[in-house]
Amino acid sequence: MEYLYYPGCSLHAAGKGYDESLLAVFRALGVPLRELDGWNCCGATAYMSVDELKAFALAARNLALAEQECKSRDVCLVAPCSACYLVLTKVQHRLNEYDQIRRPIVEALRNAGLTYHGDIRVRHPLDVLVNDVGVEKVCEGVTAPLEGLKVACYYGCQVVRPYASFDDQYDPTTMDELLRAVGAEVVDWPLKARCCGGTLTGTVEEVGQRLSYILLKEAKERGADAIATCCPLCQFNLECYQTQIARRFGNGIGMPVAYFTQLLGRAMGIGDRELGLHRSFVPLEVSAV
Amino acid sequence: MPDVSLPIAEERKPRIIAFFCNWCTYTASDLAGTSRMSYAPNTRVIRVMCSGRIDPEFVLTALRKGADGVLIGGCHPGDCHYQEGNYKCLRRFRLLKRYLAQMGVEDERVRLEWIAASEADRVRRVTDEMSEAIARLGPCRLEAAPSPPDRGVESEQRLAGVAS
Amino acid sequence: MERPGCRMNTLTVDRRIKFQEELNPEFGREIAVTPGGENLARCIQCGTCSSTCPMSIYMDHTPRSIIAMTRAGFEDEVLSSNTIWLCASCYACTVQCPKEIKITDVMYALKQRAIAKKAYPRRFAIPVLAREFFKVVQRTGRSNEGRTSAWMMLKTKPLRILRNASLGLKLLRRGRLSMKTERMPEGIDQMRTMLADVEKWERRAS
Amino acid sequence: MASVQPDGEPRIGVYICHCGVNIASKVDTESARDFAGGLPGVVLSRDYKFMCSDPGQEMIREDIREHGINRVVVASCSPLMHERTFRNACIAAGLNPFYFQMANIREQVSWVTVDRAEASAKAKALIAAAVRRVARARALEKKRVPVHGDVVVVGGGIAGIHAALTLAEAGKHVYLVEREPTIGGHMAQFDKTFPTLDCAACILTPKMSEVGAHPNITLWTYSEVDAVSGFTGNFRVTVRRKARYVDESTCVGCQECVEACVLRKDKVQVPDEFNVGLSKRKAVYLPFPQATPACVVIDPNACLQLMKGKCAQTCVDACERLSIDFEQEDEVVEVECGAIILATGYKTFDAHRTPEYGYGRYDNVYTSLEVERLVNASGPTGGEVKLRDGSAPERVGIIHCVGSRDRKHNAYCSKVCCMYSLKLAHLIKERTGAEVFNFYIDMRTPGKGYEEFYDRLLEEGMQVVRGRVAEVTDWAMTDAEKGKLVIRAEDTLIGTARRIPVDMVVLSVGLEPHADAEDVRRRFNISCSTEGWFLERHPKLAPVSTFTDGVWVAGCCQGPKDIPETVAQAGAAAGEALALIDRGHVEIEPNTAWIDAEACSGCKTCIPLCPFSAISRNEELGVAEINEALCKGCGTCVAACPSGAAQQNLFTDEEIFEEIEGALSYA
Repeated sequence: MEYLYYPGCSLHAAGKGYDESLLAVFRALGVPLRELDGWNCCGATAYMSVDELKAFALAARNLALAEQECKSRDVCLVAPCSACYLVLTKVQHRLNEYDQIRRPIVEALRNAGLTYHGDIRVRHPLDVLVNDVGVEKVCEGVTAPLEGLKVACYYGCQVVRPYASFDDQYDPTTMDELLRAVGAEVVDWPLKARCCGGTLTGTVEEVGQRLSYILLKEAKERGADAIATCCPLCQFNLECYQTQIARRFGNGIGMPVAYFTQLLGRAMGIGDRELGLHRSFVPLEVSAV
Repeated sequence: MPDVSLPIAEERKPRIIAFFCNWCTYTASDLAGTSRMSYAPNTRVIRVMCSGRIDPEFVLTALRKGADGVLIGGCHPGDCHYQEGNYKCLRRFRLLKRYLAQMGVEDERVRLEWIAASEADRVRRVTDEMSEAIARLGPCRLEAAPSPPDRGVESEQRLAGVAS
Repeated sequence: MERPGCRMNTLTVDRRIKFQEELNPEFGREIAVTPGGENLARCIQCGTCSSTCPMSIYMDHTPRSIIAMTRAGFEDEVLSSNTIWLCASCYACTVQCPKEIKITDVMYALKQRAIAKKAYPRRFAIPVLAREFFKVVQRTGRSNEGRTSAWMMLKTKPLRILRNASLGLKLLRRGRLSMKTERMPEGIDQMRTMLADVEKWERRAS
Repeated sequence: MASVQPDGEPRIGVYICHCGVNIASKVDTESARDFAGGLPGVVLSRDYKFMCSDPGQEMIREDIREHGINRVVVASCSPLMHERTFRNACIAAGLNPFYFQMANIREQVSWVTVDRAEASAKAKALIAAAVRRVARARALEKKRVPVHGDVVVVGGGIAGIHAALTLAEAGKHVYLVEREPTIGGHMAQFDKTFPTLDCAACILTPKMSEVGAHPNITLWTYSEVDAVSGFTGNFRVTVRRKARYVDESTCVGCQECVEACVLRKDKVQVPDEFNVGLSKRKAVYLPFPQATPACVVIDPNACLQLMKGKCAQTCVDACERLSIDFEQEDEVVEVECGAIILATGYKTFDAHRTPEYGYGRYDNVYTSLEVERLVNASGPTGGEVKLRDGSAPERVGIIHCVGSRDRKHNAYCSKVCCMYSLKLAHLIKERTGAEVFNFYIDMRTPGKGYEEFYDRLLEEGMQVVRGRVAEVTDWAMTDAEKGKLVIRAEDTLIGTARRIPVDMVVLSVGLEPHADAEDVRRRFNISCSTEGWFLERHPKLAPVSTFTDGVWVAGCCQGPKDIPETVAQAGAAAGEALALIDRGHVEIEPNTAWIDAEACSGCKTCIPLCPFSAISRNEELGVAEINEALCKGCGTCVAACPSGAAQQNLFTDEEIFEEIEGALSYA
């Protein structure tokens, strides 16, 4: 199995830390990720409400590019960003289910010299790590287990809903498995897959940021030292808005919000810079680890 | 008996002869009726007790006499009212398909489906699919094929013999 | 966020009645035929969507009533409601709906219609953000969070820029934000051809 | 072979039924009539509102007498519906019933075709087919086979119990086969029954002991049906009596052995099935005090002796009647019977499948069946509604439609949940004085006294929220919610989301077919609906019959229903079985196969094909012969015969060839 890497726009901007840690961890595990050449924006959520068909065209192009690669070999497309993951999988379903979408998209692809047959599988790193690489393999690489670190695993919405089949839609566990395996203590909480506010944190701040606040507060109350995420937007909302959230809802939180790959990296003894941890606002206390 | 066929319109609708077993598929097609599902009007259902009764000759005759497709419906494997008639049917069906292929009859024209008594919707779906496929293929031309001995006449003479 | 009617120091009286001729009887069907809308008619108004929705408490109509109103043809009310814009598309409703109505997709269909009909609230951030995002991607093939959000703020609440300035700086310092857009190394033309193609198709369709 | 000379040249009468508007609205009956009139051999064709009505049938009878009609075609509904009716009409007029042919232009045409012209054309084709087929029909005689007088009832819940008793009272011998160690089924686990609130045990246990004592009932508990062969009137049923390791004939259920069993009150003991795991039981146990038979059973998966082969065997010493027998083995018995009644019941929906409701994650989330045991005086808490920590709940939330009306699980409504939820609401309030909330989608209370019961509950101050619950969590947003389970739902009548903290959550789980319903239906050769419920022959007119003659269904194995309905169905099934047995014989379709000796080349192709080994080779004649008594009329041999020597009555080759050509003779 070969893994094509679709970073998506966020992982080259605010989500750089995710990009860096993901690549580092996969390298350490001896599972190379090769970036998909000439990829474009997945056509993410905001785009959809303006013009769905165009959004699908964008996503379909990425899929078609990936399929060129998987003609001969067994390849799948790894999309770490939840929004990308959702849109790419959604388009696959749409293209199967709806003629009025398939026809124009396939035509557009053809005119652009591309084809799509639906052979390419879109996967999330959590899926790959748990189901392909395997928890045992991950454990082997552990040199500095996260003893004593209490983590609240936060999956957010779009990676588990509505299309993901690798984990439960209401009570996902893959991230828990991984972090427990590398020595962390996983906090049990019911908000694992509750929305962080998405783009609303920036557009309808009062409302969006309250959702992030709820998550931060509950994680703290349950004694978490840090929140682990698997989505650049969730990470941004939960970490970067913390000062604004504190101002708005009047109590400081100071909760480190790391990508699960950064925590895995720590456990595997990879350096903070390599993991992009120097980019975080709230430092992941070494003392905690 | 004289042929009663009426003048047939130039481009007539595709016609499908369906042989349904009494216990599963015929019941399912009745259920499709009681549940008021609407589907393509092309099929003419002929009821037999078991799909095992279906002589490949029935299928050939149907095609030769102007059917554009034949659908065979029986109980799911393991569900046969007579234990294994549907398996026998399947065996013959495979052979028949080979013969038909040699005679240039397109694959979609003759179809075997396991449809349980409760699967009314399956009856609808299969009928619609088939009618559509066959409409695409156009009329079936099997007249060319070697015609078998007219068993109708033979067995009639035999009957007379036995009856008397 | 206080709702009208919660403040009772003045007695407000408004007449609420709907006349059949004010409705668009086709509305429900039109939404139902859009991809994802197919099960709309199945709704039994159980309210699972509203109770599972983290945003419903801010909506002027809960998702459940939006479905009911859509089915009944209350087009104006639906398209001008904040509900469709407050949907963060977390798909919680979609996966929990006992009748398998793809509510999130219905919300998309309604958003698109609202934008097409210019029915969304003026100076309302979300559609503006969507438009900016759209432009950037159209131009460069990849989105640029910094640019987009800056634009969005300018167009809606310029003051926000100031409030978020410090955040912006922090991000810059950590190399998590850049004002110059990352461009696709290759294939941008191919992408544009596709978009143009789809555009043609859409015009033919409408 | 039961064949008679054809009564001269075919004089065919064709009758086209309007079935009110059912057919006439889609099929142009007049033109169909005229079309039929022009077909060869047809001497008259008529159309009429309702052919199945008396005047309709009389029309046929009269035409046979007055106009010498000797072949009859009725184009109306499905032969499975009215073939019998019209055959009888023929008989009444002195015509052999097998000169009758039916064209199904309702189920197969008018009900499934949109376009009137299309429907009319299809109807004509089917009529033409029937006319040409009937011309080749031959007179036949029905075979009569005597019916065995005994009945096998499968399932010892209230349905099976009632059916068995009804039959036994009528003097029939009944074998009642129950999988569990006792009869009683789910009803025995319930506390009260809605809407009258009479105690389930009080009305059930007398019937149970009646079954145990009845001279006409052979009760086989802890037993399962392995195989069924034969046909209506004469079935052979193989029953496996699982080893109980206790001699049923001597055990009196004194339970000294249970006392003696070495398994101590710790994790060694196993969850008690009867109390849905809310209490533990030992390896040897009596399911519940009124268990019938009053005979203990040893659980081979818990008994040290049976598992490890070493144990003090204190139970053996304790038993004065020496009933315990570790050497006991499964016993396989075979019985013959004329009729079979299936009353295998249901299982409740597994609440783990709705993780959003926290069953299995939060201690105080219970299923409705668990609560039935909690409120029951003979239950694990002696009828006190206590939480796992022993405290009494002050606020309880009952969540309706768990696993029902949900296309992700079961699309259907489980029918009984609304009422039993109201019942539990009443009982919990009565026992604890707690405030009880019911979260419902629609409150469904159709039934005698049901709506009145709902009124009563509302008057008692039960809280109702019309809204399906999204989630149950231990996530507190306010101080009042701390340490509670929080139910989140939209109060759809008010249009606001609500969070309601409670101490106890009751999940009103729906009803589901048993996991092995599929195997069971195979064993009895009947069908299942797509949900997995046993399929009745006709939803309205044959609700307890199946597509296999001689096999009837009763109770929840056919679909969710409450106790009154279940008992009614059980009575109905028993009645149908009685009708069969007291008739004393079954008439069998004469659709058997036969060999035309002159044409048979003796190639033996047919012999191995027959699933009933009805075919043998007559060595001196060198031809095959079919034993008509064994032949079930599937026709497989006929289809296989290379020389066409094998023929099947009612389905001769030429009949079918004619039907094919007829069906194709009209565009």
